Amino acid sequence: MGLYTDKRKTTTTPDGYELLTHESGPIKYEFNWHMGPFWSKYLAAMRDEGKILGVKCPECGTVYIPPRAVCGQCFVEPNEWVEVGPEGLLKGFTVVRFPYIDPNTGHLMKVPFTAVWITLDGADTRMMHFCNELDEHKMRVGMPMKAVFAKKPRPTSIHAVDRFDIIPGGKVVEELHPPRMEVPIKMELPTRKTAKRKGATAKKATKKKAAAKKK
Amino acid sequence: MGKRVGIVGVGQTHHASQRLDCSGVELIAEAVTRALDDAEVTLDDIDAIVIGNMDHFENINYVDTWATDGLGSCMKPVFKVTTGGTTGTTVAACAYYHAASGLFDTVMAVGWEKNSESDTQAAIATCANPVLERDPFAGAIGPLATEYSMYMEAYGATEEDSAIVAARDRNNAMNNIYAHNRMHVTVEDVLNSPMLSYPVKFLDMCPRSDGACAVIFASEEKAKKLVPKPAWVHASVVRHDYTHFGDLAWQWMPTLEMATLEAYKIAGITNPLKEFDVAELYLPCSTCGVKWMDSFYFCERGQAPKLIRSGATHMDGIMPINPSGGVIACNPIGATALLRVGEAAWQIMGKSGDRQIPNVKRTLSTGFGGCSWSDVMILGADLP
Amino acid sequence: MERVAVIGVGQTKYSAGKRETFHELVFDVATKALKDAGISVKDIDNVVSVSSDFWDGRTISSMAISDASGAFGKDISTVEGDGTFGVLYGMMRILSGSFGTTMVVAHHKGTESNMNGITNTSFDPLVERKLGLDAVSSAALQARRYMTTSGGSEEQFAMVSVKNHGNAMNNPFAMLPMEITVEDVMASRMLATPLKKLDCSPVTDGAAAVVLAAERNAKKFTTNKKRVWLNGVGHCSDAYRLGDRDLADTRALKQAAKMAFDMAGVTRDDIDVAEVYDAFSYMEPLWLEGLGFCEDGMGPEMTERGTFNMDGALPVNPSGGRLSANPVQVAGLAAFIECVLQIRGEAGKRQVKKAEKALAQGINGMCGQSHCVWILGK
Amino acid sequence: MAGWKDEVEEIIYPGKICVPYSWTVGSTLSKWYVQLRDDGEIWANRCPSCGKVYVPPKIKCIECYKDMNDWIKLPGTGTVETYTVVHYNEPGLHPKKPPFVYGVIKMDGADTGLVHLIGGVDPDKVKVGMRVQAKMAKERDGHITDIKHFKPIA
Repeated sequence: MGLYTDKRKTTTTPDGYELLTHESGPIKYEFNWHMGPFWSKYLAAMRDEGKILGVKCPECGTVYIPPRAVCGQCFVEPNEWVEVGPEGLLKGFTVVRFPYIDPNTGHLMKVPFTAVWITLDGADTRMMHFCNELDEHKMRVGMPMKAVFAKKPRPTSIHAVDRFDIIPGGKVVEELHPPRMEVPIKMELPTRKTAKRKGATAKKATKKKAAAKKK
Repeated sequence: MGKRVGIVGVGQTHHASQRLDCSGVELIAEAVTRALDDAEVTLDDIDAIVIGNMDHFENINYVDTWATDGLGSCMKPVFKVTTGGTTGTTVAACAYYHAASGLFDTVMAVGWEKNSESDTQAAIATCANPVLERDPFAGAIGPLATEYSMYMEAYGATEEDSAIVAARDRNNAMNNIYAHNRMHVTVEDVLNSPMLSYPVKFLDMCPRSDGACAVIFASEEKAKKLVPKPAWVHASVVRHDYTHFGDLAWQWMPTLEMATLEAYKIAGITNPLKEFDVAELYLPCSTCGVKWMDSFYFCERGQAPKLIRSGATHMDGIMPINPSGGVIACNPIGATALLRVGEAAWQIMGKSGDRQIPNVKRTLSTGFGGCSWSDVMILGADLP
Repeated sequence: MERVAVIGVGQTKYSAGKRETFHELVFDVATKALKDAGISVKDIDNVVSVSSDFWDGRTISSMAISDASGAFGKDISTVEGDGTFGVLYGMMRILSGSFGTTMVVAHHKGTESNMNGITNTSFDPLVERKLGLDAVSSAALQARRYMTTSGGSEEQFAMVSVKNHGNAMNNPFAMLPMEITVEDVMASRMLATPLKKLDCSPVTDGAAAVVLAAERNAKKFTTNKKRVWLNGVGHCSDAYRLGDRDLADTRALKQAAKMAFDMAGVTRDDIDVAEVYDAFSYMEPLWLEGLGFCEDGMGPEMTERGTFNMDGALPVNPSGGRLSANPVQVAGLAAFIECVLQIRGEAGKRQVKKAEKALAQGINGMCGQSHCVWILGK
Repeated sequence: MAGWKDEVEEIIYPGKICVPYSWTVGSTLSKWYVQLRDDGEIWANRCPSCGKVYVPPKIKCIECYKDMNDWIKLPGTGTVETYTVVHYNEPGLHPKKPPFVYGVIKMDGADTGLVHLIGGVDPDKVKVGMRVQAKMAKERDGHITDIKHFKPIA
């Protein structure tokens, strides 16, 4: 190994020409996405009625958000509409502090913002949305939250829900870690002694560290 | 029944945050040339080619046709496969099936990405449902941060545990001349690095890189003719279940567990820590290097911190993880998972240079990406 | 080598402006293909999906169809390109011995985006893309080159359009069944010389699915009548830049066809019906030359003679071809499915008599850079 | 719940992907573009093995997969191998208003063609086999458009 020239730091072509980049400027691809019957009904109900609708699988009973034409596990069409939420439990969150380009606009996103994953009461899958709380230490998985609908006229999009708010004084519901199936795999935890590979010497490690420090 | 297949050559570029000297096609050519050299073959020996990357990182449609000059695919069979983060293992699996099917003898898998050409996070944001999930989808880091904070609460894992993994992989990268990020860091350095999204810090997280990797697969008869010590494919398994990001449960990794178990079954693995000599795992973040130890069935649920602290996964341990430095040292996304396969193959072939683990008989490589897409490939020194 | 059969097919009617999402279209065709095969989703052990992040307008768009294609808990992978390449990968997975029954699905919603803008992204951003080339203008360059080398005329190309739109009259899945004349084609709006509107395929929505099975499973699941064997396949790519190729030279297709015919062990004379990738009218005679059904340069004349009409020596594109419906990733798969229906004798009013061997072609890239050729048989 | 699908409002969501790209030109094409930009010259490179001359230059010979180090200056003239007069309007894409002409120009001194615009001539007068020469743009910035178009040799 190491037979090859490392050209990472080169600043010109091999014969000294300037290396160029081509800047595209804003490239815009426009789409007219058909929402199909399931997402159309979902978005319309959110906009017109201030309701969040899920669909229930007739076989396994899973209630899906967003609604969809097929339950993956059962490969059948969910055939029952159910209203879920507007309250639910926080299942995940992230406070985004580093801006990136918003693919909707080509401009940098406004940060910070908090993205949340909510399991709405009555639903089995999570809805992704926003929250005004920017301090992650004030948030905890399992907290109850509530959808706040946007003022009318509401847009035909998930922004018909303006955000989710933490329900003050709500009781945190712990997430259970489901037990694992029995498997024919041995999982013995090694001790410090048995964890070491036979014949592996600490010497090499020290040598490496020394070399690393030199750099 | 299909043919047995071995890896006979691996090539990779020198990876960097930006390879200004190389266009995408030149980057591919660098990896392809090195793989051909490594296998001591010429392009004439290659019967078919598979390529993969993610379209929106470079904005190129039909990459299989565009990359012809670098791939050397003019007047050769070629097509493209792509599955997001797992593209690398997807390409590897596809090349494996090419050769195993008996339709082609020698097949080259190529994964590449030129992440410097766009805002990686913006491109990743477009993988969420554009209407229902794109706006609040803040990239990979949110789910990873959440799953680890839940794991910490449930099992008492700490930020230090993941920092140990970060320090392990980053220091391993010191032995890998190709890696993008090569720096000596301590556990304290990791803990003191800027917080990205609690509990994930800057040095816990993977970078984005420019790079390419090419791996040559050959059918049994051909592989034996070409090289003294092919790395034989023992199992290749993929699982992917979910359609929306909100479908994912983060307490555990169902697809990773399913794929791992199936691969272990095919390869006859019953005690992974003892039976694997090296693992090259797609760990996009050091926290995954803790939590996912459960999912790979290296330990019982919740025991990962103890496993990490035992040293078993360090360079002098019984099953070193990521001698190459792994994903947090180098992440050319479409090539990342293929590098896992290529690095594992080199370990078996004894070509890993400063990062070589002696006498490697069996390795585990994985890919991770998309909406919890999980790929597992097991390689061995002996025929399966 | 173990044989692989197609045991089930499903396709939507091809049309413009479908209201369903591509996820819903895929569920529809996957369900139809399973029903056609008479099996349940549990009998499928792996899935190959075919999609394109550009057309779908999202990264890793195939993740949105895992559930819909029946991949839950199964091994799934994604080919980006034409559906014929997806079938190829599905067949390899079976031949490898790892799988027994593969679902292959493809979808396309062309009407949701700008066709020209997206095909422009197939050109190198460092060179040709900035000139504004797209599928239509580059095809026009190829058409002119082909006219120069073959002596073919615009009227002869128009005859392809007349024939295929006419064939579509008998295909309930086609989007543009039309009884038109050469004059109609010649009088249609000029897009890029020599190509007029009716020389070009329409922007189309649709999806298609096929179920492939290893011989042992095929015989278990289906009757002889439903089974169609994959006799031969070949694929090959030419050079990328249009200027690197002689656009009227079909060497990559010739190579792909050679692989397919060698593998199938049949000759051109054995083929009873062909579905050729006529995204533009001139392509049909050009590819027929490459496939070896006529000598180089003879395609336009043989078309005029009626050789490729429904009552000709070799009926070509009985479905109406891509000119009558061109859902891009699906297009080759639709051609493939038409061949299956023809061999089964299920092609209704467009049935070719005694169709025992059929050939289908799919394409990736601009001006037919990369080809996939299939030979199917009873 | 049969029938609800027919009653539901048909929603079409206008969406976008809008992201800028910065493409690395790389060692081979950077040299080509710098020569084009600074000197107004079109160069090609030649395969050391088969001798084939490529324009735009290649990283590797596409037939032999050999490195290409041998560069040749082309006279900038060539012959129209094929062309098309574009009549449809695609303002976001096209460099000019229709009708305009694309051509593949078989370049003198090279074995390949260059795809470009043909200008300085009535579109209806363009013919296969026509001799043309490159006309450079006045302002050049290292892109393919540094060649304004190919115009007929008088």
